[in-house]
Amino acid sequence: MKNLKTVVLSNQEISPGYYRMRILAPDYTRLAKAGQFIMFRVQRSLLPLLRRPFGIFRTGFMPADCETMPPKEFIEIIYKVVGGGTEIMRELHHGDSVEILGPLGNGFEFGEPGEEKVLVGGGIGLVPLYMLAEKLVEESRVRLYMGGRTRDDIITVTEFERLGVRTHVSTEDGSVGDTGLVTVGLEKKLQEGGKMTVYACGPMPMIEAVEKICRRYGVPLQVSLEALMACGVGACLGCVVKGAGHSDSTPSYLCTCKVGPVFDAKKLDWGNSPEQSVGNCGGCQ
Amino acid sequence: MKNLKTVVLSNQEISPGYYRMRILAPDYTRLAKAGQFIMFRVQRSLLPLLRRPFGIFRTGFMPADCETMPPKEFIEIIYKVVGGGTEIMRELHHGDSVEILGPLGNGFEFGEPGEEKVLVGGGIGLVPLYMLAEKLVEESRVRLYMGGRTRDDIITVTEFERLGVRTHVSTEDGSVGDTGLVTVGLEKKLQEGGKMTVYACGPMPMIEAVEKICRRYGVPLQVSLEALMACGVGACLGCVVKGAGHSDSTPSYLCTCKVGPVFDAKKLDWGNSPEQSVGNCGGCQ
Amino acid sequence: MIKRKDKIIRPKMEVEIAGIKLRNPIMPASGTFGYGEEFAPYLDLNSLGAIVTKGLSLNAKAGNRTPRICETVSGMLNAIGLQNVGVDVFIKHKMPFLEQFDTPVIVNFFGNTQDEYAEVAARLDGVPGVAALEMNISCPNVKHGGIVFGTDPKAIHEVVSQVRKKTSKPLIVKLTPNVTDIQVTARAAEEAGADALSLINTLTGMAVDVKTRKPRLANTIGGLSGPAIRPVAVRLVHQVVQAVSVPVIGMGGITRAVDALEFLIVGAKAVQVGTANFVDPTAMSTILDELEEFCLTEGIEDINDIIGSLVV
Amino acid sequence: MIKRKDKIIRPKMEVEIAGIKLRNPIMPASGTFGYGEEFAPYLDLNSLGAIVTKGLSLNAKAGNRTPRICETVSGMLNAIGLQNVGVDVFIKHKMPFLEQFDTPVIVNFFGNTQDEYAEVAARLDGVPGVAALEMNISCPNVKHGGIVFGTDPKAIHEVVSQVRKKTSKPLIVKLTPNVTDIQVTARAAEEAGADALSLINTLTGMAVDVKTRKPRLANTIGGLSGPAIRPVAVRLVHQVVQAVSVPVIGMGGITRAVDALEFLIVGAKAVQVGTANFVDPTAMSTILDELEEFCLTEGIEDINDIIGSLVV
Ligand SMILES: Cc1cc2nc3c(=O)[nH]c(=O)nc-3n(C[C@H](O)[C@H](O)[C@H](O)COP(=O)(O)OP(=O)(O)OC[C@H]3O[C@@H](n4cnc5c(N)ncnc54)[C@H](O)[C@@H]3O)c2cc1C
Ligand SMILES: Cc1cc2nc3c(=O)[nH]c(=O)nc-3n(C[C@H](O)[C@H](O)[C@H](O)COP(=O)(O)OP(=O)(O)OC[C@H]3O[C@@H](n4cnc5c(N)ncnc54)[C@H](O)[C@@H]3O)c2cc1C
Ligand SMILES: Cc1cc2nc3c(=O)[nH]c(=O)nc-3n(C[C@H](O)[C@H](O)[C@H](O)COP(=O)(O)O)c2cc1C
Ligand SMILES: Cc1cc2nc3c(=O)[nH]c(=O)nc-3n(C[C@H](O)[C@H](O)[C@H](O)COP(=O)(O)O)c2cc1C
Ligand code: FES
Ligand code: FES
Repeated sequence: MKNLKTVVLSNQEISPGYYRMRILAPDYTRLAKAGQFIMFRVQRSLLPLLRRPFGIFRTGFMPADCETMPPKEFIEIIYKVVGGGTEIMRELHHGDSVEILGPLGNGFEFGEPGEEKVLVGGGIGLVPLYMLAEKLVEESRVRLYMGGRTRDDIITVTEFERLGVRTHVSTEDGSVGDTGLVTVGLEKKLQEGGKMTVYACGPMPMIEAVEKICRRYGVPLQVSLEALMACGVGACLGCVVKGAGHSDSTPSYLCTCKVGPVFDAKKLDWGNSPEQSVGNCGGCQ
Repeated sequence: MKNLKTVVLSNQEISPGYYRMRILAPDYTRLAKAGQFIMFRVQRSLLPLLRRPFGIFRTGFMPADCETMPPKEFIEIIYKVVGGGTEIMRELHHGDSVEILGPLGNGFEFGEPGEEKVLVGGGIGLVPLYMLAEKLVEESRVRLYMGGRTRDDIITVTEFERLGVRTHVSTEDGSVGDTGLVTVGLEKKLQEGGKMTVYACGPMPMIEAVEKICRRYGVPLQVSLEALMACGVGACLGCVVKGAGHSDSTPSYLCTCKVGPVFDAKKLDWGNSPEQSVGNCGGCQ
Repeated sequence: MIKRKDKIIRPKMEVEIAGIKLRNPIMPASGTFGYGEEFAPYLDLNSLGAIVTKGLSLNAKAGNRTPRICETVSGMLNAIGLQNVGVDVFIKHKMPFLEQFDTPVIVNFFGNTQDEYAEVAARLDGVPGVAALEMNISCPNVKHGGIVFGTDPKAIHEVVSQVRKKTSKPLIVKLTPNVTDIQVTARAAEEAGADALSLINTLTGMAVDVKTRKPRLANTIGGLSGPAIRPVAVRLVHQVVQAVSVPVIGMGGITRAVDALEFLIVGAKAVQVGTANFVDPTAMSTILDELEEFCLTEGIEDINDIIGSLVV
Repeated sequence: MIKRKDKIIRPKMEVEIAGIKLRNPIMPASGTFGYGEEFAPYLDLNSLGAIVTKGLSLNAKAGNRTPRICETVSGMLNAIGLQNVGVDVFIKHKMPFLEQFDTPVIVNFFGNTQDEYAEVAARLDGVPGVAALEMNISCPNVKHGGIVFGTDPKAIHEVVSQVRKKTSKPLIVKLTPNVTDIQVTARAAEEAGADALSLINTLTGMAVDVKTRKPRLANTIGGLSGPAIRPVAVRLVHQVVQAVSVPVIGMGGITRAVDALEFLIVGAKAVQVGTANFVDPTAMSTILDELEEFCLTEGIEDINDIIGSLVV
């Protein structure tokens, strides 16, 4: 956890409205765990004022510009342009200065080795699942159910395939893969039975649907949530979600930035519809 | 007078801290008069909020990118980096979008043809004098007294010489030209006598000294002033200076943006030290 | 819903305030639009909901010493000191220009004393082409025994009542935000006979030049305006709408249609655009375009359907 | 003047407030620095003038529903609802961490009733390591018969007097900016026994999502903080300094040393940094470096020479 003044290495549109940014990030290959995020300072301006949170898509090394130097460590984030901050981010170029705070939050638990692992991603919600998949394929069979509104929202799926992940794509408009919601395939899979763990990230309605299905089939579920964040370090208390057993008389609020963003579904309150406006993860825009 | 959404053609450092920006500006060769200015919108952001005023250095035509097209009309501004707005401006590149409002204000009167014309510029205050010189050389002998703190503040003097203007340079540190203030040379010139008009733009202390000298020798003087401006069109009343005969009981305030920025020195109140903080024109920083 | 496939139906933009029909809810804020003529080269004055002129006093006023303005983070401070040509010069030399247009003219005014307020209102009463008066009781530069007129409900009631007697024109009272409870001052103005309320005037603020250690304004203290203050303005308009039954005109930091919509949604019947006119003299025309575009995309046929539509 | 050619003499940064010696005038604002531990990875807590902790109540408090925050133009709105662990848990589980450091700990607290205020103060009174109490009478979320505690001079006098009886620690009273005349509320707190005053707490504000037409905060209304509000804060600190003789701690929108200097120049003895900690958890260390740099360049040997040095 540190504030890193660093530079952009590359920043490219990978699908309409989706960008992948590579950022020079010493120590991140060692420090960053699957499911963690960074707080990204768009520019040294007071507008936008607050940093923006982004999941770490992956970390890696690239050759240095000169052979005698050690390779450069980087992280990649993938972001969707949804508002003022991301509009500015899309204009960043190789060499531009940025600041990142991280890696932040708690990542995924990897479950029991050997059992099947089922990932469910909705649109940009796919981002934190890649590093998870990298880790899980070492000891388990991994399957990915990936959904989006249109083909534009289906990103980086081939990269999961290259890891050896079995992928199932569906879109609401049928422009690629099955037509319909991502949960259809998931439910079929769970009907088949067997020991497994499910991991989900995406728009809140998708996550709620996934939670219902997993609960029905008694399958453990980890979810990665979004929340409006000011600080990312547990200080502002802006990013809370309701914990299990929350009620008006015995309220329980958990910081998404500290306790999360990954939660064991059992630790959360699914009774009421989620209060927190959860940004624009995935196709929910 | 219009608000023009346009692009930067070039933006180069011409001396440490001084930049020359060329901006695509249809109609400006026809519309812009010597001494007028533009309000420059740094970027489509709310920070900085207000536009920044800059004198028009010159207007011109350049060849279009393709031969069958008419030549492109442009203006040039020269600015000194002094704060937040100009810091952002220095980063602008060819093709970047900007907005300019103008041409604004009243320009110089050209005086009687034939009589000698004496220009006095301090640092960045030289800017509005170039278009004036272009005009004056048509009918008069023109002399320029140009001063600055160091050699870095002496800009575009060779361009005046190319017009046929006789130039006298002085710097406070003697790094180029005479050592001392620009007013020394001016006073000598005025001692020689003869019919002439003086035009001055620069830091307020320089303008006040010039005014004193001209008054002493009875020589007509036009000054171009700076003032903090919000609107540039006479609406905010933020940019006023004291008019001749101003007193607490019969106050007279003139808008620098509308009545000025060029004033006949006789129309201004030189009694008290000038109230308006006049920005950072020239070496006064 | 508007059928976008069929011919596009332009949303209705007309609103009514205190009996005045406005072709749309967008108008300039007093003191940021001069006497109208300054903006004529940039804007079709016939496209606006109304024109609101710089605050007038009985006699011409020279205003404060300089510096009078200073930029702040996403805002600006001003202490112009209400420089103006005086009510008579306005009527004689500025009104003829404004009468050329088919747009209601709202004349902003103030006084240093109750009698002065009443006298200015009286002089404007008979003037044809003046659609309404906007009474500035909130300028932080106008002191009355050391206290701003518009912060004391009793003073408000007295001065508004007195003005009310002098004019048959619709009377808009413009409130200051620098009070503990705006619902109290709003009700005082309403009870004294205001036909409408407008808010907010500027927040009192100050900035210091840390090198010279002098205040950035000659007047030390000034009024803060611009985007920075919008959340405060929206909150105050929301509170006033709930406290009174006369129509409310909202303002404070509007630069785009989405900003204007915040005020309309909390219940303002119209909005004024201030500092944004300095940033871009064509700002209001962009706002109007965006507002129509918003209505089309959201399927809103009449802007009145947005007003007060806050979901809580 | 400091001879820069000779060895560089580091400017003196120590200030004193109500008998507490601070190594420099920079400290966090309550509610933006957690209980200190959240920032330990980013900042040397021993470099700060003081540590100010999140507001405590008698019992743990869950806070408001979400969304609780929302960004505005160069600022943010919050309606956290004073979520905190409660005074006893704080003393048992949070103080031990803070006592490791050689930095005065200022504990911010509040109550829903006068008795609760007094009780929290009483429980903190005996706690070693607590250098001072900061009493939040200004949170817009704490209502008392519908009105904010800190807007009524009588209520201020009563509650501060009651707390004063319960503690021998230095008592700082934190004022709300949402009042007509801050000099009145400041004097009420001083007369009731405050050893120092701090200000400003957040300005009340609101924002609306124009698509859903819902307020952006679940609580509808919240507190505006950040650079946008600085001119209002500087003005209020200026006014309070002139009205009282106890020391004043200034805050509101500080992100850089030049911002802090505005407050010191108008007379604040120290400043708090709030929202800027969210933007950059290392903000205060940058501010400290810049402040020293400023003193060196301007030839200031002792920061106390800057305090109250406004030239008017
Ligand atoms: C832990 C976490 C991980 C995330 N990972 C990714 C990711 O990998 N890729 C990606 O594209 N997006 C991700 N997001 C969402 C991303 O932070 C927002 O899309 C981004 O902040 C929007 O910024 P903006 O300025 O463009 O939009 P704004 O103009 O600020 O707002 C547009 C929309 O974005 C939402 N939003 C704004 N600020 C935040 C915030 N601080 N947190 C959450 N939502 C916000 C608002 O609700 C609004 O609806 C993540 C969010 C969280 C909390
Ligand atoms: C009619 C006119 C013509 C000008 N022509 C030129 C020119 O040709 N070249 C040039 O370099 N400068 C010129 N100036 C000054 C130029 O406008 C300021 O240097 C510029 O606005 C500073 O912007 P900033 O954001 O970099 O500085 P800021 O950070 O805003 O302020 C730095 C300093 O600049 C001054 N300043 C800020 N805004 C203004 C403003 N709107 N008007 C005047 N001073 C201001 C402030 O007093 C401050 O001391 C002119 C000013 C006027 C009024
Ligand atoms: C330079 C300036 C001058 C102003 N003059 C007046 C005035 O004469 N009368 C008045 O009622 N309000 C005056 N105002 C206040 C505005 O009308 C408006 O209430 C305020 O600026 C908030 O709106 P904004 O944020 O859109 O600017 C003035 C504001 C500015 C910035
Ligand atoms: C998220 C948040 C929580 C806050 N919580 C408290 C609090 O518990 N007690 C308190 O007295 N002030 C609280 N404040 C107010 C700040 O301490 C400070 O007065 C205000 O934010 C202005 O300073 P700034 O502009 O530097 O943020 C809080 C502010 C924010 C933004
Ligand atoms: S984002 Fe501030 S506590 Fe989580
Ligand atoms: S700059 Fe607004 S009146 Fe001159």
